[in-house]
Amino acid sequence: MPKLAYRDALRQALIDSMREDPDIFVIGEEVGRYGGAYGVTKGLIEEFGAERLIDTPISEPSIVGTAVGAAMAGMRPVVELMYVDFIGMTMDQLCNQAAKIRYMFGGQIGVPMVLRTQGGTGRSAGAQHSQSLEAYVMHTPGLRLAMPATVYDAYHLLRQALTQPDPVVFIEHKSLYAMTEDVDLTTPPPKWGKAVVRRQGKDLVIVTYSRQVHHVMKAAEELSKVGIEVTVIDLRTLNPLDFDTIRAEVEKVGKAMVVSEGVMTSGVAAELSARITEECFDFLEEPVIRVAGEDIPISVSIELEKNSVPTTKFVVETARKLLA
Amino acid sequence: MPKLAYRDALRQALIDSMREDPDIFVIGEEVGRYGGAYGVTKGLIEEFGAERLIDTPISEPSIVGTAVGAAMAGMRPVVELMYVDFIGMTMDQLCNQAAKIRYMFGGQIGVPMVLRTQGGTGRSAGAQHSQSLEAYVMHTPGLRLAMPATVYDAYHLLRQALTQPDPVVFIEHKSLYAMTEDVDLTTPPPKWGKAVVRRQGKDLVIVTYSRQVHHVMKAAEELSKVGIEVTVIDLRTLNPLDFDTIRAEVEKVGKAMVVSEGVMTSGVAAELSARITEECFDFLEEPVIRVAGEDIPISVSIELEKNSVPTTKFVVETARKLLA
Amino acid sequence: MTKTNGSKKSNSDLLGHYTEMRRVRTFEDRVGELYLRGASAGSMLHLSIGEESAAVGVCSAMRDGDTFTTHHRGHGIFLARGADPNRMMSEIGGKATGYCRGKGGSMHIADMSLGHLGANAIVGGGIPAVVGAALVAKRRKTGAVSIAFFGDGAMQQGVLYESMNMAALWDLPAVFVCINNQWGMGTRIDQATKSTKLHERAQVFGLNAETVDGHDVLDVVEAANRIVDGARAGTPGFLAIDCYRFYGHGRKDKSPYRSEEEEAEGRAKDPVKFSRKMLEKNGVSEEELDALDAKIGAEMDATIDFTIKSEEPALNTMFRDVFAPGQPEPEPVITRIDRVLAKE
Amino acid sequence: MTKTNGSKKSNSDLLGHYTEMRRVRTFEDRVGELYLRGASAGSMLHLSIGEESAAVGVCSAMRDGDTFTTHHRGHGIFLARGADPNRMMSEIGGKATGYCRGKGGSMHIADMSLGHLGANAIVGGGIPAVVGAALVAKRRKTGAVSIAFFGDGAMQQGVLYESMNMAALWDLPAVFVCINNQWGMGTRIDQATKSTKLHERAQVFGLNAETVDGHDVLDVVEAANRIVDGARAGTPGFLAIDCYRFYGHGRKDKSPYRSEEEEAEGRAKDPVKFSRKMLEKNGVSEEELDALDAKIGAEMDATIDFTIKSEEPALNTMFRDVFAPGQPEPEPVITRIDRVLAKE
Ligand SMILES: Cc1ncc(C[n+]2csc(CCOP(=O)(O)OP(=O)(O)O)c2C)c(N)n1
Ligand SMILES: Cc1ncc(C[n+]2csc(CCOP(=O)(O)OP(=O)(O)O)c2C)c(N)n1
Ligand SMILES: [Mg+2]
Ligand SMILES: [Mg+2]
Repeated sequence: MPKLAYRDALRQALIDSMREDPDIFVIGEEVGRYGGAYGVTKGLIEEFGAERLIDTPISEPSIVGTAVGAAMAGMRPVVELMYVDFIGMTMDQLCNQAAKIRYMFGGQIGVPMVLRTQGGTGRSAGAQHSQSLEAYVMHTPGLRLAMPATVYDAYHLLRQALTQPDPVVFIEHKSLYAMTEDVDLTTPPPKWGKAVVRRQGKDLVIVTYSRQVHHVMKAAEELSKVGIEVTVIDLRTLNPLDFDTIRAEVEKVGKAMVVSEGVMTSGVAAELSARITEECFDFLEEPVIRVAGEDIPISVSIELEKNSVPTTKFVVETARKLLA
Repeated sequence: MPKLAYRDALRQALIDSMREDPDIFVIGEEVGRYGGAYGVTKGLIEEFGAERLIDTPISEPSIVGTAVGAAMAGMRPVVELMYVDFIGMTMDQLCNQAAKIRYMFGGQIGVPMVLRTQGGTGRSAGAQHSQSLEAYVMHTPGLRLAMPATVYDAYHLLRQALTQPDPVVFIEHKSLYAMTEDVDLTTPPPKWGKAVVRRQGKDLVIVTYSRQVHHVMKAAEELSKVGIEVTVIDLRTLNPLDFDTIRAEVEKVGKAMVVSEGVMTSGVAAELSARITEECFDFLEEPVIRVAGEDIPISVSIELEKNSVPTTKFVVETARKLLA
Repeated sequence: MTKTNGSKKSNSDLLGHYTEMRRVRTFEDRVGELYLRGASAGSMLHLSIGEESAAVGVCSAMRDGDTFTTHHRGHGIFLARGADPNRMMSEIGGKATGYCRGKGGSMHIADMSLGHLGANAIVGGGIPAVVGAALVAKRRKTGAVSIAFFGDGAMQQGVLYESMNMAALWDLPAVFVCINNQWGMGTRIDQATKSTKLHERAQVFGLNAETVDGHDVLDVVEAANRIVDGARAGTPGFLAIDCYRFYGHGRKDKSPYRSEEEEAEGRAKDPVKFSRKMLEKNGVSEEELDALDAKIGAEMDATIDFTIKSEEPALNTMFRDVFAPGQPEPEPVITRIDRVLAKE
Repeated sequence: MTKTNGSKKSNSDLLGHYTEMRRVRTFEDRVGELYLRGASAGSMLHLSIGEESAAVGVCSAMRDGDTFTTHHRGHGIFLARGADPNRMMSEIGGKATGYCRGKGGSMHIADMSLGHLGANAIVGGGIPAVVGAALVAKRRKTGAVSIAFFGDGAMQQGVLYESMNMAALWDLPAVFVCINNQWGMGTRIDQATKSTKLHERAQVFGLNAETVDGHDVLDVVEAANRIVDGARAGTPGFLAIDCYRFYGHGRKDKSPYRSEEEEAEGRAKDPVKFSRKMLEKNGVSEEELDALDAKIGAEMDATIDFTIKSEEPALNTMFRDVFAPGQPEPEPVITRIDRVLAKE
């Protein structure tokens, strides 16, 4: 099996989808000649030309709005928003327009666009380039939300996102781009919207997504050494949310933790915790434990940055306390 | 005691604070000559002049950014954002700038501004003028968040917001402006950040805020008629969040419901539910029940609009089911 | 609407434009009536009375396949582009028979079959979509243009400059039409900007840009055809049309912030009256015109009956159209709660 | 920096400007070194080499009490305005001794005592703040101006036009300075806009606007003083300064997207070299200048040692400064979890 990087899997997904569907084009800052700030679109302009890799001025609101219009006019734009931190300037176009158009217009038309972006910590990039803002998206009706953790999923989720009839926000993690995996992309993927159980255990279910899957998997290995066996669920998409998988696993085990890099208060972890409690209350032996980003901005200082979000160590220690 | 409208209490708070603090000024669309889209600033320009009631062009990002700069330069701006639905275009200035400046700059300076806006349903104003977007704000570290439900609180919370050292988002409810109360504004208010127990009961605790306080209070009256006694907590501010009051009441009663007009998924109700479960798990006889806005945009159709968010009837029925 | 030759000389063209303008005027009158009868859903109704020549003039330059977006004051444009007034009125009434099945209302009306990509309740919100639609038109070589209609207030929204810049950079068949009715709510254009020669702000970004007085629809027709043709040929355009907002911002607003003299002066530039006078001068009889007006009156009266008789949307349509057909609908709160409680 | 008279004739002024420019150049060289030694915290370091005349020229027009914001490429501006290079470098290193105690880094450096309202990692993000600061200066009659520095890339951000419009509308002492280094990441200015006469876009909104070539710092000084003085007198200004980004966008970027010829041509317009040559021509000896350069080299070398020796911020500072002193700090996740688990 070939070793493939997350970044390259994303690129491959774009290539394969663009070959299949001539209506797909990529639009954003530095996506063409430069090849993307994180190199995902590198080289694509050579195959697909500047018409399908559209370099834009630095005009985020209008870039997203342009994609909305192009999608309504029948094409399938892929916006690259360089950092999810810039979503603030695009939220009118994303949340008031893209997300609501099908509904407001009584179902006349949809907005099949994908907004690819990346978030998270790990590059000491400071408070405005390190955020995990998926909760804004998850809270907005009309938007789909995918957050791949693995190379395989980076490929397949993006492929699937590019067939969705509705707007998809697709958030990559900046710390995963260089990660490689031995991966066979030809294995058929789970259906869009399905979570994957990455590991089975009898003592604790941990529900997570994106980069935290790796922290949690490492934590699970360490925990296994001390006799604690953890089920790890990688959600893959937050909308659709595959609650059936969560329910099934939590009911088996009776103890659950959710791990998210986003800020804790009113974040994704809150939603997951609330829902697990609602749906599995009678099975829960302990309250669902939320492990999430601190309620603070991210510092440029490497140490402060690292400790602002869940670490493997933190997950291990919390699990041990919970099961003590 | 004089009868006062919510709208007029807000105006009075502005007047009283502006008289005391010459650094306060109001800036926004139609705040001066027009008197505010919902009439809150009506007449203020006569007393305070156009220098302190600054009518702006329709340039939301720059209006909020101007307030950030003015606050850093030592004044205390009150932005009126006509609808909270427009927050999408200002979220870079609000969440990347105002919220993070004190932190990013190592505590050198703060941004003591108040962003007054209004949200919610009730005027058949459609998908882009009826939202309840407080969850975006609550999820953003560095922002305070106040949402008054009563005339008294409209006055006092705004007065208090205007003394805060940090940015406050102050969300009024469009359906409350005309509501009147017999109110003695001279009674000393609870401290900023304190919730208020509006009603005590032994059967169920309902935690809510903003207009839903009224739905819930009416529901509590109806429930009382069938022998169900409800404690109603009005949070008043979502940041700070007065969890001590919630904990104390929930521990007494053992059953809790949260009611929010915002969309359910990943919303404020999720945070409240998760926290109550975490902190009161051993006291809870039932899972915390979330009553919140549907995961859909708001329609202009009056019937659809009304049923897109919690109604008194819905609260009553849910409470009865819960206690059945 | 078919494309005119833009000549001032043709009386039949003028009669066509007059008819369209009169239809807009009468429709808007009826909207006000619907509102007063308590049968309009939206609390926010923005009438385009006084702006008819902008709607009709620009639409005269449009062709099948062209697309457009409008602002919150877009009834006239949509009607001039060929909308069904019944479905418009019932949408404004929030009824199931409306263009958007009662979900959108006055500020979110749309019709894909006519290329109407949507009205917008966000000032400036619909502007960048035309860049996207124009991009697609160019790519697919359809010959279509895409036109954004907005008010003078939107001239102060940053997204406009981003969009004009992109349209110019990429030589797109996009047109930006500013209906300058002098007011944005209670703010006169010169209270919103020092730069009241609006077309200069587009010129500087590389667009073909003009300002035209909306008093005479034929002037608007000419200018619009020039600008739209230019866009079709690959140079995006901008057209500011000077007119006057005859009434309040919304249906209820009595405009206390402006003087009666100003209003009288503004309303004196009535494009509907002006074209009627022109027609009379050119020999069309008063009787003929009265008959036409009456016919339009009857047509528009019927929209109110249609609306009042129309059904409310069924409650279960609430969860429909959040996502595409075939996708599961969002689960209602009640279902979720019932499932939770059923477990007990 | 004190205000110059803007005359090209004064050799001592030029020596002053040269010194400042050399300090910027050398500081930026050392930033690169810090990075290569793995001691810079931020992965994102944007050097202003080639843009020294913009920083020094505009700062020459500033006075005590003036405020400013910068973009992500703002080291030079801050230094020219009087920053302590040690505290700058250690901030870039994410150390506790830095201007922002290691929280901000290169892109979020600020110093209220020098009127630096902050660098910004959001392109255009710092622009509207100067409208607010200028509003306050005008209200309080302080005589101060507020200046936004940004790159050519930000000319395509809508917020700039909103801010310029507001500054013009209210006659504010605000200045918008575009450091046009020809590139925004891998996009040349003419690939981002058709409208490359940048000052025209400000003029049309009613600002005093000019473009100046940054090759000769004395030209920048003159133009900046004109524009800044105009703003002090109540007419907001805009100044575009043409220069060249000598190296990559970030420290690692090798700019494969531009030609060596272009780079050679751009770098030939080196403002530091040019002013040195002018000084030599005017009779300042090479030895004197070499000695000055060496002194600056030593000063800047010391910043690296200072940074490397500086402490990391203590972990418990993490929760500090989210809110004002005296307000409770956000509760750490671990405390919350421990409380939950303690209940069991
Ligand atoms: C982003 C945004 N800001 C403010 C408003 C509130 N608002 C609605 S219409 C309007 C005035 C618009 O003026 P103009 O663009 O001239 O259009 P007109 O109403 O005159 O047709 C305002 C401020 C809004 N709907 N959206
Ligand atoms: C809103 C936003 N969009 C995109 C970026 C990514 N980015 C950082 S710098 C830059 C180029 C800026 O170019 P310019 O304004 O000319 O400044 P320069 O780097 O040349 O100094 C881009 C695209 C950003 N930081 N913020
Ligand atoms: Mg107007
Ligand atoms: Mg540049």
